[in-house]
Amino acid sequence: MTTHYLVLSALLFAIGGVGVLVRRNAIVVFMCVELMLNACNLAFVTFARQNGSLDGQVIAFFVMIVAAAEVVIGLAIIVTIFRTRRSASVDDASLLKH
Amino acid sequence: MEAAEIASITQHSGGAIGAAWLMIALPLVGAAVLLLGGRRTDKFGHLLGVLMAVASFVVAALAFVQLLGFAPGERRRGVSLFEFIPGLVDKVGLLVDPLSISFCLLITGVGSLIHVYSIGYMAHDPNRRRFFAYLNLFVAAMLLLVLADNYLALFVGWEGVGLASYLLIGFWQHKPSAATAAKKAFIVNRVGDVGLLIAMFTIFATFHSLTFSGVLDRAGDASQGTLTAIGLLLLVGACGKSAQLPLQSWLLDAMEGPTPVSALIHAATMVTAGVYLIVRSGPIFEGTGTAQLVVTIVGVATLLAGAIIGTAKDDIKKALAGSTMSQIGYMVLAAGVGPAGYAFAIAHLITHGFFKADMFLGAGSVMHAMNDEVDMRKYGGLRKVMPITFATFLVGYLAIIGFPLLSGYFTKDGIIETAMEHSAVLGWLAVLGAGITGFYMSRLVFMTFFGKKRWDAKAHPHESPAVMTVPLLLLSIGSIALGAYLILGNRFMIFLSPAVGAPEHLPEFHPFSAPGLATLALVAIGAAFAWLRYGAAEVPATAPRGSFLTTFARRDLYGDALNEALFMRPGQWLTRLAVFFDNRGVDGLVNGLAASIGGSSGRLRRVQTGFVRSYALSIFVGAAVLVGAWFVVGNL
Amino acid sequence: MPWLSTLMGVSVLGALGVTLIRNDKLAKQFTLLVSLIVLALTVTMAVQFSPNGDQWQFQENHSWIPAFGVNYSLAVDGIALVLILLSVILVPIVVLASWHDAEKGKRSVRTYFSLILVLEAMMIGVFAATDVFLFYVFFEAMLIPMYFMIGSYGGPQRAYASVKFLLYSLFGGLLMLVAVIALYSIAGKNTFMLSDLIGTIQDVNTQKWLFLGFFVAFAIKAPLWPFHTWLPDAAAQAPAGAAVLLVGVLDKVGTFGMMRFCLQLFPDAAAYFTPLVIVLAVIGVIYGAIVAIGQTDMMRLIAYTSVSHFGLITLGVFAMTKGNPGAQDAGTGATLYMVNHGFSTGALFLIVGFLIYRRGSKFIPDYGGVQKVAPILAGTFLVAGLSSLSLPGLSTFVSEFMVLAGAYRLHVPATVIATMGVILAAIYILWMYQRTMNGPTAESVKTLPDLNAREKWVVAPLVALLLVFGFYPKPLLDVINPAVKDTLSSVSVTADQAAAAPGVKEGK
Amino acid sequence: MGESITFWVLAVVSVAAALGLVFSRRAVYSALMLGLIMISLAVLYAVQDAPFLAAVQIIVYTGAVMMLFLFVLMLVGVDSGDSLVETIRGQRFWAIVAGIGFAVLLGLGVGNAMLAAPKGLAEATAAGNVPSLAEQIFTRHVFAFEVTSALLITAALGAMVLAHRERAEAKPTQKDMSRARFVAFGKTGKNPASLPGPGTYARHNAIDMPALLPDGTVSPLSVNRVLARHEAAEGTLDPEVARLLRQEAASEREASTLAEQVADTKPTKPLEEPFEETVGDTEPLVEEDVK
Repeated sequence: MTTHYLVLSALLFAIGGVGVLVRRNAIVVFMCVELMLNACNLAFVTFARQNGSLDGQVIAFFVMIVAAAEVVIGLAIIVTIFRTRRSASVDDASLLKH
Repeated sequence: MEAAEIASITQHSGGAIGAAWLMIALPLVGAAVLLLGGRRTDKFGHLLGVLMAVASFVVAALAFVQLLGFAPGERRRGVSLFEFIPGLVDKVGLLVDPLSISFCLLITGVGSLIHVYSIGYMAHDPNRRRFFAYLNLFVAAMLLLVLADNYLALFVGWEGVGLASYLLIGFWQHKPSAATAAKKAFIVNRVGDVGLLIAMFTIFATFHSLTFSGVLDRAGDASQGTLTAIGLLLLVGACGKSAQLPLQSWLLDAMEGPTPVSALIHAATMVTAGVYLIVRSGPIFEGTGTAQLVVTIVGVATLLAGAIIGTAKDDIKKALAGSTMSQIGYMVLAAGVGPAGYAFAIAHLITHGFFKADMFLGAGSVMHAMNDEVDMRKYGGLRKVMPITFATFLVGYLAIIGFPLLSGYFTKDGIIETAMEHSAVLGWLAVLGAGITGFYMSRLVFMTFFGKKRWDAKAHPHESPAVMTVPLLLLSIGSIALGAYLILGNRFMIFLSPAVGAPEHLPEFHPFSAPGLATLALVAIGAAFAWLRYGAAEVPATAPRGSFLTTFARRDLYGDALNEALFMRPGQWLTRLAVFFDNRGVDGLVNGLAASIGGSSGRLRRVQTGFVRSYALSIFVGAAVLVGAWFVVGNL
Repeated sequence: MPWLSTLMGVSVLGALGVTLIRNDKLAKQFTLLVSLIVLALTVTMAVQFSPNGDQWQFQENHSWIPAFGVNYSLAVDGIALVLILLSVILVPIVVLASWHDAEKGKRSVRTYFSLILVLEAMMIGVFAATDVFLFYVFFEAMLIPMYFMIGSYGGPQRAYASVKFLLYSLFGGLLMLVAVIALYSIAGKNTFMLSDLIGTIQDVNTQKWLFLGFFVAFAIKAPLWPFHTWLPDAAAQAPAGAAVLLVGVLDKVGTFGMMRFCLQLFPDAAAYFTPLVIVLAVIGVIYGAIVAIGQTDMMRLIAYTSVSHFGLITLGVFAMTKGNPGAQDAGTGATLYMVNHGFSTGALFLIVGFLIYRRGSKFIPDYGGVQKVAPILAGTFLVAGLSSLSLPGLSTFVSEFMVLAGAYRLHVPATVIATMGVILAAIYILWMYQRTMNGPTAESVKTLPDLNAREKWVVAPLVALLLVFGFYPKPLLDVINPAVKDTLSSVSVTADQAAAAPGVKEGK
Repeated sequence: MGESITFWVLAVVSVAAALGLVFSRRAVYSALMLGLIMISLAVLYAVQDAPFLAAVQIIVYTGAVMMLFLFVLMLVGVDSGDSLVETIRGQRFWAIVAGIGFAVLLGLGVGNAMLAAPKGLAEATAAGNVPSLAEQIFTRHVFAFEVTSALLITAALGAMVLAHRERAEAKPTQKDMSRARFVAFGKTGKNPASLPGPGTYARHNAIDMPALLPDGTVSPLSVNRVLARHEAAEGTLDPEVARLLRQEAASEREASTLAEQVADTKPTKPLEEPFEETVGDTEPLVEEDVK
């Protein structure tokens, strides 16, 4: 049964990844990242059950905390960028080229 | 007389012979003082130069006297100096023997006279001090050349005289022609030097020694082929220094130098170094008939070529230079014959040193009087205004054409006789050469001193000062008497024999042998023909076009044209090609590589779009590939 | 007393000191003082060197990176000693000669002089290192000061030249690094000490690859044809003083390395590659000379003459391989050639530098008849030029003769061709001299001043050294000969073999 | 069996929602889809013996994180849909290829792995899920836990720093704004009063109908520009209104240049600036769309 959870987790992770790559709205990209993190959490929880150890759940817990912190900072950055550029498109910030 | 073998060397450290290094050191110090002292020494520079040359002559004379005090078999005295290159030439030393001391006397004696003459000749030159410095440098190097007891030290002197020759030919360096001539002389000499260098390598590889004693005493141990190779390579060196075919072309150009230089270096001493080398390396040449044959052929060819060039030159110094080539050809011919010829070669070398120096200085005196005009067509009738110069020149002239009982008569005749015994063809060619000599030397004398005045309006010829005429007089005395003294009774041959060996039968002097008479007859015909053309008839002020032969001779037998076509043009072309190849080919390859890397990086850079999503894509693809790889590897 | 470390320490401290001095003139004087102190110390050390004593003297050995068996290990044999002497003699001369060279540079004057002292320390280190890894470190570190000297104080194309120099050298250096690491791991002795590594690599194929790694680095450094094109650019763009150190000392590391590492560590590979290397060397001799003849830029011309001379040095080094009875002469000659070439080319670069400083042009056609207005300049130029064409009586002749005579014993045709370079040398030197110094005085040089006192002091020691060692090379040869002999024993040619006489046929 | 049903239902829902998240045009929809996924996952956690995590998932993710997302969305503007036209060549293709590849590989890998029967957490959580988890967190992972607290504080501080904007000048009071309006009126004749309301004679939602002036002409000022732009895009804008809007835009432009000149000559009046700026900012938008 755990295999199913893992495959679902992989599927969600891949979809999240594709979303990160194809969407240009920074907020949506961010949501996709969250999706990927959630997919990982699902895998952790599944492995915790599989192995009979709480470690997976502990890690998932920490991932949630870190994800929350990340969202806060990420969204703050997006807001700041939007404020100066009037755009939330990740393609507009292409200074890495230089 | 049985001193056929070369005597062994006795080490020596006393008296004038022990102090033989002073001969070299004195002029060297003179040169150093004059060069380093700069303008401070301008006032007394010429006097110091003369003093050093004369002092050197005194040492040489004392050493000569001391040498005569030994028995003939002990007349080879070695003087050891200092350690040089361990392994190659452990110790450098000097070798004072009859051969080297003869040269020393000639170099310092004639050299001193020319030094004295130069005081007058260069009186008005602002750089007279430097001139004397170079002359002293030359004397030192030349003495090192002849006194060295090994090939390496000889080579040091050999190149030293080359350097002095370069400096002196180019003394009037502001003249492009002089600078070019100097460079040419040095470079052509270098071609010869390469021969000498490789000869030395071969000698060292064969005998593990470069000293004369170590090499020549064991010359018989080496194979015929090796000896031939060494001999031919030495000949190449000799050809370069002595202006023998095919390396003769520099000598005529070298006349750009001041006339005392032409007299000392390019007539009396340096150009004869090749003869010295061949005679000194006698045992090597004697071991190989091939090399000797080539030597004689080169000698005869040059003898004729020089004479032919001499017939067509209107420039008095170039005519004399052609004559020098020709006379050295005689010496080389004699040296190629073997022990029978050595004494004649050296004797002719010495007498030639006197009479040719005499004539060059005489020519210098004439030029001095004629505002440095060298074209004989603008001379004529000078015998009346320059009696001493004329008289001394006449002596030199008679000596060179072999007028009976003068120096040249004895020595040149000896060479012709020896050559005749060796090979009739060579002998008769040498006789022919003597005939041509009679013609061109007579032409020179008639055009210069006889006939009508063809002077420039501005010329006011006058006799030269005593400081110039006294050396002329002394040299002409040598030109008159030296030949008879040396040759009669084989005096010189016996003297030299400890150093170079001697033939089994000493030659006898036949005053009326067939070749001797034939020579005299040909010389007389040549002189008479010259009188008809240039003495009795009017000499045109500009040179007539002349036949093909005249042009041929005037253009130095197309030697320069040949050099130009064979070496200079392709050389320039090769140089340009090489530079092009280096810039475009080698460097171009490197730069091209750099550019292509740069270009592909530029293309690769476009992958860096700056879009975060592109980078994210590559990360994601990378992750996928990693998973795939893990999958593949895990399932292996 | 740790002599070698002291020498390097004094140089480095001096370099630091110079950067602290704000006054340019004071900085120059201080640099000169430091370099003279180093010279004095080196001479004191050299006097204590006993030529017939141990091969390695003044040894210092400290563990540096124990994990890899890397040691800070210094020592000199005769070869290294003379090269260190060459370096420390050239440095004060270069300092004195560069008095005004750095003023037009991008960086401050004191930086230039500080770099010279840093470079001096590196040069001492590279010749004294007996640990292969330490040698590599110095080999690469040496590039840095030189890069800045060319890049910040050079001519108009200095950026191109310095980057080219750096890239070439780094490329070679990286190949060598690979070889060094491979050598370390294949030898498996957990040490980089040269003396422990000699003879450890027995497999010929391994030797060949490692040899190539080292050789290419050294061939670029030396520079051997066809790796030479960085040199003319670098030398022509560098300030004259830097060019002297570059060509005079830095490039010697290449030939020195061939002798010390390529031959000793990989004797079989060296024997295998000898024909190839000798062909390259001979091509270099002739090619360098021909291209030099065609140059119109004096600095480039001298650089190309060095390509020719390095061909001869390489010929000498590789004549040291097995079976050559002239190996001792060739090796000693090659070492001596390195020293003499430093002095000779140094003098030539510096004098041409003086000339260029006066007229502001490097191009030969801009000159003519300088001899008339500046006879001392012309005279010293001629002496330096003659030393470059190996005129007997000047020290370069001794070394060239030894190299050729030694190489001739085994490689006859190659040596004969290389000897032809003698003629070409006369052409490039004398033609340059004729075009610049002889002939009618060009209008633009009529007011050229002759050498001043400072410049005379620069040239005098060089000319004196060339002359003294030209007639009396024994002091140097006595130091070099035993070292070459020791080196040869690693290349398995004994002196006895060398003295044997196969040339003479018994009887006839 | 119950678990199977739950799983399959929630799996289908969450995958569909994930696809919706990725492919929906509007960010708000995406956010809602994300919320749906999170709730589904929370249920799945609960099913898999992780009730505590399920609760945290609901509280932290759907409660806090999702709200944050929505807030930001509102802040940035919900009205414009995201353009789905790809601008980077090959990006979408390769992204999908990589995504499918990744999923397939990972899925195959996990599927092929010979997993033993799950051990279950009964043993590990003998004391109950939350106490066991607490014991783990506060014993073995206490250091990490404390570090996370530092992380959270830092994040909070960081967000404040990032979102905070330093004010360059004093905040304009109502009095200042009123004065500025009248100054503008004095210089350019710009109406200082509030804009006229729309909607005279409207038959439907009249916010896009212009008001009539006393002489019966249309007052372009009464039309919201955003609406006018929409209508212009749809082609339903009244040509008369369009003409007037253009005219108005032109006069406004004139006024703004005038105002700039005023500002140049009297730089001591900073309060005029933001006013004119906004006017100048919106103006070209309208003009382009109307054309």
